Amino acid sequence: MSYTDSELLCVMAARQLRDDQTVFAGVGLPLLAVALAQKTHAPHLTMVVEGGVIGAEVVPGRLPISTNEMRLAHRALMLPPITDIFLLAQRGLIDVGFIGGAQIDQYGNINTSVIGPYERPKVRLPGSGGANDIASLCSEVTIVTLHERRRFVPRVDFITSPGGLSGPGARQAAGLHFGRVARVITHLGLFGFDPASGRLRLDALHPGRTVEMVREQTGFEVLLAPEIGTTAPPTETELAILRRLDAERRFL
Amino acid sequence: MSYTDSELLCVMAARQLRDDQTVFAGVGLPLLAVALAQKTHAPHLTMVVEGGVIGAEVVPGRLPISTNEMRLAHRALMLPPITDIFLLAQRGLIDVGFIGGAQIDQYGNINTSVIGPYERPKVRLPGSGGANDIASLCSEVTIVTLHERRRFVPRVDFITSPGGLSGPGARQAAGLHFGRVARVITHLGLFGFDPASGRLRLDALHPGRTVEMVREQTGFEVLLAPEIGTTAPPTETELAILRRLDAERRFL
Amino acid sequence: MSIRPADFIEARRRRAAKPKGARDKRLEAAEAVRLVRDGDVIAIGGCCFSRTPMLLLRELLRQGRTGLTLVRNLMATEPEPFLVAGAVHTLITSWMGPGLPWGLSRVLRHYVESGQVRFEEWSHLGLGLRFRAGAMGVPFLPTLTMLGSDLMGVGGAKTMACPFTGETVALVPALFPDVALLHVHRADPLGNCQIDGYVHMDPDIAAAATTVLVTAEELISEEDTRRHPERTVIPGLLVDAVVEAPFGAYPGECYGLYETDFGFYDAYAARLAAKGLDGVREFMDEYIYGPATHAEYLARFDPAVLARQQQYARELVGGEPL
Amino acid sequence: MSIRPADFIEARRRRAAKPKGARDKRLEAAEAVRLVRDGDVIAIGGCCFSRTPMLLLRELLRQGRTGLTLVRNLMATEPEPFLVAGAVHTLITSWMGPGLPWGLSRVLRHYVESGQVRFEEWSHLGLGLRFRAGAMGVPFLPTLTMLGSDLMGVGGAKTMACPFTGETVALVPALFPDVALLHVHRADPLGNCQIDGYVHMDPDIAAAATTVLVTAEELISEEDTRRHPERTVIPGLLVDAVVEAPFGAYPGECYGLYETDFGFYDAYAARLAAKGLDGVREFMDEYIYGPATHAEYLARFDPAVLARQQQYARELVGGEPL
Repeated sequence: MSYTDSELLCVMAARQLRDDQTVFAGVGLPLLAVALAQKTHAPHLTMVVEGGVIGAEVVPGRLPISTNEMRLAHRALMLPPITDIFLLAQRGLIDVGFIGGAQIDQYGNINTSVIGPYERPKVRLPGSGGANDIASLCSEVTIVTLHERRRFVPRVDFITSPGGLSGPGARQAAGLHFGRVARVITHLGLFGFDPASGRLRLDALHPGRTVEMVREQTGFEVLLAPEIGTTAPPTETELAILRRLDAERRFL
Repeated sequence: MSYTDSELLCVMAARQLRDDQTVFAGVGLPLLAVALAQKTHAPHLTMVVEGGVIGAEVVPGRLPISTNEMRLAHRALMLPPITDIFLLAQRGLIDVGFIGGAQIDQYGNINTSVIGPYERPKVRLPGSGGANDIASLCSEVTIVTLHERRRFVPRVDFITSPGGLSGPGARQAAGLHFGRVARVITHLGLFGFDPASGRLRLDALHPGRTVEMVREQTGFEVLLAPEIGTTAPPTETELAILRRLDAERRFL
Repeated sequence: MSIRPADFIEARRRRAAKPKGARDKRLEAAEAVRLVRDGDVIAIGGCCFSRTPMLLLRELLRQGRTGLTLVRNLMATEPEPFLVAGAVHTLITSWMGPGLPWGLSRVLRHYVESGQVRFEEWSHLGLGLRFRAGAMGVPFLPTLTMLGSDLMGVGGAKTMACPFTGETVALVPALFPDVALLHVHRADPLGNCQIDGYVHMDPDIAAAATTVLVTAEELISEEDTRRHPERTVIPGLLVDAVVEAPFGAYPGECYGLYETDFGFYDAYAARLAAKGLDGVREFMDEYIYGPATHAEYLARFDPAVLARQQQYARELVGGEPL
Repeated sequence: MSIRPADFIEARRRRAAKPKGARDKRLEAAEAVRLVRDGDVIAIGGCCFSRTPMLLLRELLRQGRTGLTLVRNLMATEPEPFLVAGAVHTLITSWMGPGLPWGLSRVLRHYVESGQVRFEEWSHLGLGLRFRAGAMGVPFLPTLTMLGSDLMGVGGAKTMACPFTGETVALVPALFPDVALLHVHRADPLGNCQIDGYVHMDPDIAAAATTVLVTAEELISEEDTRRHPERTVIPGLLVDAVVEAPFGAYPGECYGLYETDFGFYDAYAARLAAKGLDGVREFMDEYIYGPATHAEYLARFDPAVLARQQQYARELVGGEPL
């Protein structure tokens, strides 16, 4: 059974979601992961999108490219103002958030703002959008990204979205009493954070991946869990559902 | 042409309103005054009511007894949440507000909370409702009330709604950079406030009223304007409109 | 233990701990009200005579809850039975009265002037912003209202110098009710609510509270909700119980469906004038403790009057000149 | 002079000074845009590809306004012509990009990386709360978002210890745009606006701004508004100009009426890839400076494509499974 890295990411992300949760999803892979979860083990999972949508259904072949198109409102349950959607997260109503990033550091901090200095950047990236809000306000955040050395840097140039900041206790000290980046899902494996140091830790490898591959693609030392598991490969059902959702393969 | 004190109050209040204004109206006489102004010299006057109404039309014979009944929503232009209605006033969108009160002092402060001490009052009155908000946030406030000695006291037991507080500069010192109680309309006359002392000043008497009557019915010394005018009596048209609006004479 | 004013951390902890998946939340009124505990801070939706959750309030009294705090932006007569029953120790509001034609509340005066019940007064906006702060999950909101007045001293508002401008602003502490009781026009089994006309403060109250109980004039399907998502004003993920209750706000009004039965309130006021608190006790026996069900309660009203109140409502909100 | 962040006093002064009576505010786009001055801070309604006030933005460029600051929660490509025209010195937003399939904005990179244009970044909620604070007439709002991140340092947010709980909260300063440009579904001559589907941040932006210019897909009568007051999301008393503009947000989307013309954006991206900034200049000559009227602008699009985009929109928001 062959599959692309993107398909692998979607499947692994979908498996993290529970039936009794609310999830804050962005467009692209996160949206596909949520739709997949809903069509498999989590039919009651409620999706929230920053453009102002609660409980919409993803339409196969009509995948949105931004978080505020009517493609995301199909059969929605409610369409609140954007600000109020985020306030629901601030109030504690959103369990899980998915984000990605151009740079991710060993504490799970994310940069989507600038490469280089802020005022005269080498590369001006699009910016936070809702990523900072999701990382600050959802009860738990999962980073979903391809695993590339240029992304996994010791220190991000700019903390757009807070992970563990400088390590254990730092979020609380900053006033963030809730939320945390709980895990990182890449096309190589599943990662958590070491409770003592707050640093990235490899928990499981996907079929056929090795610790060496992870080390090669990471710009800092990755901690290893006492026992590194192996994830179950995507099933035919999971892949079939994904490929039906994105038949044009815009994102897969 | 005979008329009741209530009719006189409505007519005098209505005449204060301009065609290009927004007015925050309570139920009872203020509502009748606004409706009268709209049907005479101020057809474009926009009425706002605290229950959550912009631009509704008063229905003759269907006068509301509270500020949040559907009687107040008849042919409204918009029905915002209550909090947002007041926020429009805080933002500067409401020109004039009408309020009354159980006690009014010489600086135009109003008490609708308690007679006696707050914790163990002699009389527990209904409370502020939106009166404090109107007095704090509208650009200009007009007090409309019957003129009785028990109401016009040197010092209110409790400042529910701010007039001039302790006198010139006091509102600004408290953080109220906008709004003021501009005038008091009673069944005896029209009153303003002396710029130097901030105290109540008689500007004009209604037909047949005298300074003595005012003094008798006021619990403190009333200042007199250099020239005290006389108001024009209610016209037949004004009275006819009012009596059509409140044919059952619930408020007139 | 109720949540202290402004304690957004504990308030969030309680909210975040609840499961949020989409599920069928339909319950009977009695089952729903069993989610309320003695000592709870209870926010009442609607406003004054409008969309008061009468069925839930009656059930609360029938189940004998005590030590309650009632919170509502404007209170009409609905708290009076709670005062007479000795079920509340504190009222948090901006105003309470039976309505313009009936003067002051004799019941309120009796219990507050005698010191038996605490009356915590806020300006209407001040209390609205306390709910909104709660809904936003922040400890406070800034405002200019109440500045300079004696209301600053009675409820716990503070002033501060704005760190951006140096100007004085008032801060009102977030209010996080344990329970919100709401009556809406339509709700689906997931708890998604539609309200016609005035929403008053209901959406903020629902988001500020830890537990939300809703009665609806009509139960609709999830499909109905999905057909008109723009009509949903309270998301189901905030709601714990949905109870079907036609005329659930009667003898008060429900926008567009039935107007307030002023004749009823006239009679209530007359009985109170004639017999004082005993008049209220009579009323409670007849309308609260007597009827075993909502249907029995409604049976106490003249069907012709109900029909007339429905007719009045249609005329008023039809949009055609009267 | 534009209003400084958090200066709620000056912002209120300007709003309060304007006449507020109900009057006919219908204007042509060119007349409406003459209310904008060089140097103004301009808030753009809608979000990304949704309900972007394209007609008003084109007119702004045609009239050659300069020294502008553009503010929008999420920016797509609509600021690019302003950058190329040298009309803006600052962008205030949480995100700017041409959309997922097209990567980064080459135009944004050119002007910001070279230091010609300032990019003030906020989180999406952070900027939304800046508009809301402005709409509320307060100098700031508290929030937990952005705490601990480097975004706290770039836009002027502050932290404070909550006077009620002692906890650290972030404060974002109110934003009071000189002008708001909005596109809505329906508006009446008094300026009362109806929006279908997403309202995004438009109601807050309208209340935060000093001057509000609105284009509407359809002009309705005051009677239509009075028949459905619950549909009004922006009150006319906030609005200065109402301009009729069918397809006023095209090639972006207008909820339920027409979907984004992604083919158009593909072509735009291709032209940009091939010719860089000159590609944008070509686009501007063809679509902004070329057409003398909105009708001429629309004539540049294939009617069959417009019809298809309308069909897509109907399918998506009909509420029936696809």
